[in-house]
Amino acid sequence: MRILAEGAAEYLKVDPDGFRAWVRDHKDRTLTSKLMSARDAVSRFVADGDYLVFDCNYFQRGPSTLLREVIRQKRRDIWLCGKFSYVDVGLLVGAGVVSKLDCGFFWPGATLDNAARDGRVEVFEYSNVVMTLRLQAGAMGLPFLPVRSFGGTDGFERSGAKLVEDPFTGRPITLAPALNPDVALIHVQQSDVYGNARVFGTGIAHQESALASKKVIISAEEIIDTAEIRRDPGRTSIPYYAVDAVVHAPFGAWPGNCGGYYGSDTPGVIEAFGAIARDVVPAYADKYITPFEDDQAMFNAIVGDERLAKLRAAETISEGYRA
Amino acid sequence: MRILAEGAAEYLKVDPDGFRAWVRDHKDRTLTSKLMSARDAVSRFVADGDYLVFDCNYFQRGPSTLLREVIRQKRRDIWLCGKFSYVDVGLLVGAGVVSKLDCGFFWPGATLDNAARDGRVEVFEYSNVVMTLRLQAGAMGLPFLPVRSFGGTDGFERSGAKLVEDPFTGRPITLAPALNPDVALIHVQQSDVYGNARVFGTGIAHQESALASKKVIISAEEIIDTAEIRRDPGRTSIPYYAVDAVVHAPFGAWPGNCGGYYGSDTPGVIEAFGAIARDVVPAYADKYITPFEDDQAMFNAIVGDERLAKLRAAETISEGYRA
Amino acid sequence: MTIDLGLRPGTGARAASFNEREAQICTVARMVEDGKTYWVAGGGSPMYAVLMAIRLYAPGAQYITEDGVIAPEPMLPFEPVMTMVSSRAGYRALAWGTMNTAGNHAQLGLMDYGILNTLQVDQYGNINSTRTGKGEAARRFGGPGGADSIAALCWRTVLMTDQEKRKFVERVDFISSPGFLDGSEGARERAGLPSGTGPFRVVTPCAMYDYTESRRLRLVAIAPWVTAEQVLAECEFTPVVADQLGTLDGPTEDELNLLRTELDPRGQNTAERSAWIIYDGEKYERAAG
Amino acid sequence: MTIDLGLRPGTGARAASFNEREAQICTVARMVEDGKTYWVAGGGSPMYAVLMAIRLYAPGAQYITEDGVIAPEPMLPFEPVMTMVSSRAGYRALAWGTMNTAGNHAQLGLMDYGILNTLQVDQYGNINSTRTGKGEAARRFGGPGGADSIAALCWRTVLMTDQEKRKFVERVDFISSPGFLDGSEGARERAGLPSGTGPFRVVTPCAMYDYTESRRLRLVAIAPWVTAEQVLAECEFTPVVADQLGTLDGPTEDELNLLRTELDPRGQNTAERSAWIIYDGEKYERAAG
Repeated sequence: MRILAEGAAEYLKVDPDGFRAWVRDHKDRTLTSKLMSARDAVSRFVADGDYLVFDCNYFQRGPSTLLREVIRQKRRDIWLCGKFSYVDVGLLVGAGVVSKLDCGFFWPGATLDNAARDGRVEVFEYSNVVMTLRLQAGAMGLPFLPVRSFGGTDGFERSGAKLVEDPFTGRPITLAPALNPDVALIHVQQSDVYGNARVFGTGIAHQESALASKKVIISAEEIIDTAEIRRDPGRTSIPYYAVDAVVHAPFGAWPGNCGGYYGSDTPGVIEAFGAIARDVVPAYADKYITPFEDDQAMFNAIVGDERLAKLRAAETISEGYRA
Repeated sequence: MRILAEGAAEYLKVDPDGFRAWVRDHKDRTLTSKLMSARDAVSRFVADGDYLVFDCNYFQRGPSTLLREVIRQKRRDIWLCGKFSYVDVGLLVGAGVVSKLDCGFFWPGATLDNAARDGRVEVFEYSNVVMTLRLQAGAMGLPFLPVRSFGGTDGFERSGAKLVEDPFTGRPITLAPALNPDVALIHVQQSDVYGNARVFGTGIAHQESALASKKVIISAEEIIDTAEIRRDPGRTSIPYYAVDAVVHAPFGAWPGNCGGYYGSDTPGVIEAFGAIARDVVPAYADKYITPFEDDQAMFNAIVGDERLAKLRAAETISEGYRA
Repeated sequence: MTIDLGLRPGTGARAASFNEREAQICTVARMVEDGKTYWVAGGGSPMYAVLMAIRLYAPGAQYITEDGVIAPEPMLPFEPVMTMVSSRAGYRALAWGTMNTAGNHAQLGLMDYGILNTLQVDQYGNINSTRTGKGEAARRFGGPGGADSIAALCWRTVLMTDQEKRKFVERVDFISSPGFLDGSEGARERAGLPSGTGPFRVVTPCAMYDYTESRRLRLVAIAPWVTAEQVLAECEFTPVVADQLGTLDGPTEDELNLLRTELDPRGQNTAERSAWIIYDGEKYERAAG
Repeated sequence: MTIDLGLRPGTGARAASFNEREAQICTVARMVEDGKTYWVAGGGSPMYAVLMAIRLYAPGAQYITEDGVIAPEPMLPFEPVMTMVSSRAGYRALAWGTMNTAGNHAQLGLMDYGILNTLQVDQYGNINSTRTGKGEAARRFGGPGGADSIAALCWRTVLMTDQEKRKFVERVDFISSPGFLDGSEGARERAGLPSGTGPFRVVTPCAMYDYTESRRLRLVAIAPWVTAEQVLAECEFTPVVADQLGTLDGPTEDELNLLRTELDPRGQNTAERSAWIIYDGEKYERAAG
């Protein structure tokens, strides 16, 4: 099984046994309430220098409230997983949070142009699926997974992947290194206080991200009874023992949409685009994030109940969402 | 990435590109009804010499009706996937269907003792999880998957697995060869006529088996409208384009139970155990299989509506089952 | 000898005025094969092309998106930019999965076609969506997203891009998603990609390309409002040109009506900068401005 | 020095009569740690031991089974043999998955303990459930099932087996599931298994074993109705014997009441052949027959 080629870039160290030891020592197997504020959750579980993954994105059932809290608490030197992202990468980069970035996809703009040109952010190149596959490897407790894409690209050269001779077929096959982030931010429709969480609709890699990460923060539109979880165990997307914090965050995906709960807030969406298109993220943060104690204060001051009610009303689809 | 050790046994050829070509040429992407009788499905899609996987087992939401049909149609020289199985391996072996067996687990008994001793069946050794992992590799279109178990066992020596030096950590890691069976038999609670199928409750590897196999036969307690499938797409366990035949098979898991639909038939269960414990499978087949055109005729003649109604009544749990 | 472009004729009367982006979408819609599976890039022209095809030409075509939506009946129009992980986009799907669902199904060979937008394409069909230029002129783009998997794993890949010199280059600045790589025989297989896959067509607002047997981009058809010279002037390199160029029909009223009133009534995708074309019943002409 | 067996005392009065299988289940139940996760073999003594512990001693212990049931509140009793993929066994779980769910969670290190029945065990804790004997005497068994994964991936593995010479052997005829393999330091790691895992205890109806630092089976406690000599006579080889042997208490009335009326009222598992023990208030005695 010869190594035929390998990427030359830095990648988060692959250490399945080390991750297992973390899981043994830190993941709580008891049914203990993990309900806390976004502030407490980010304060306790997101540290400077962490590798951070968030699932979905700032516009699409993503953990927008938690991302704003990360900016509010001025985390620094974060290595960010930028798969299936949108403006969120730009917001975090523009706010000075990020020093390294694994790229699957992000919405480009002046913020990213300038940060990349100035060397403020080092970018490693993957694709969306290769990143979710890396998370799957991490969620399976494995050091790597094979993949039939990615080989031959210039991204491969700037990644941690390797091309080897498959010992079963003798043909070349790419291996993607497992990813076990320090922390995962995941927004869901429903969770109990222990972190048994339900995602409705499609998703990106919420289950993989939760199981693969050392510390997991769930934000949820609704906190539901564990009895309800037990009434329909087939709906549980993430089991409690992977979860470290549960944050009750209504409109936690704003200005994005949250399937079955509310539509997206088009002016809010456009404003976020504008911030990274024009590299004015600090101004965006000064409007929406830094002056406020939390998102509820921001909603009260800037968005208002009437606009939020309209977003709820705009979501006319319920089939397949909620239980 | 050195090969440190490898199993010496035969295993189904690993050929992801060949499987892709089969998928391209044979899996129907159109929404065309695949509803047919068990007889037609087995006649068209199970051939002598096939590698056959069934999911769950003769007692636990397994494709018991389809397994009986395989015996009825006297298939021969089958290479059987014996993971999480029960008496089914013994029934198929005792009926002369099987010549090779990949073992994860089966219920032992005189039928297996005698067949193994006489060399009528060649057994290769795996474990339940290694077999479902092999199916997952097949369902992902990959040649192999790594696994942290199985190394060091004597089964490893009698398998197709390899121990290699992990190029990411430098430590030994086992690779399990992908499995792409010729045919999969899967029993589900609900399916539409195209094969969009719903499994409720836990399962073994129904999704993996369906995606990994060249030919897929679904038997279902209920045929439901596609409109109902579309009302709750999160409930779809198997997508139609993996499926070749859909069989409406009420009590298709008899004498086993089917979560949310009926309890197990204890006398029927004990009789099946007895057949392989005493190596009298032909007598079992003569009572329950060969004299009848199909299972409906068998139910009418032997089990009777009253007993079936009692089995339905015995299933008092509905939470989490049906939509 | 004319090359069979696999284009069905449009239904309905030819439209009298449209822009080139609309024309491009209609061209791709006419290529969609009934009863086949499509992995479409999430949003924009590729999705509109497939939706148009399903409504007008290929009712049995099915599509997935990279968030694991399988064969939806979307509620149109989408909210702005909400084309994935959204309730309207995933409405009445046959199944909901995740990104690894989409990746696995394509990796298994279940996806016949991929349709992609791209920033830059080269003579071997390689795709750049990562970065262009150097130093002060350097521009950073968003990376491959789902395109790498689409281009690697679907049986045939259709690219949509603009007919501009900076987009048709001899060698892309960065291979984000694989075409035929260095163009040599078996280059994709040597890189670990599944055999039998690869670039199939490139469609711009005014031209269509396929690939020669030696895997090089070949101009095979042009719109009636441009000349071959005009198209070739908008390529950095000179692609192979088919002996006989086909003609791409302009959009029909039915197509545009669907696109403008149901698929993209807000003009999110189709109102962007692109030339307007006027059809006077006999000939097409590019409007001034 | 007495070895701490990690056994809590049983609650309630000591039972006056019980069989050895019942005693074995109660012993394992008293070992279960509150707030820890258990992957239990599907059905039989391991599951009854964990269920008893949750009810009497360790309400916060959670278990999974190999079909991906996570932390259920099962509806008892089970139908005969229906201990997995059944609605009663999976009732009111926190999540339902599949076999790969169970395998992955254990592979991630989420499962503190595995509890297994086994046919045969050797001095290094290796497990045989595949085959015994040769030629005409050969017997074929069912294979490892989930035991290989449990023994490889859970942090600590507890084995339940009978105290019989043919079951305690120097070297198992076939390593179906891994103990300490050849007993050498790092043997499991060299075989690709996760570090820090391995055999923890063996519990028979009348004895308990742990492992020495050199990974060999060591007799550490016996039931009061047997002598160490009787136990060692039922080992094919001579295991290490602790300097001071602990005593295993017999079952209590509370334990037996739960086991006989709620967990296994049909005696599916506990009525099988095993010696009956009488307790007269002072001493335990094995009943004749």
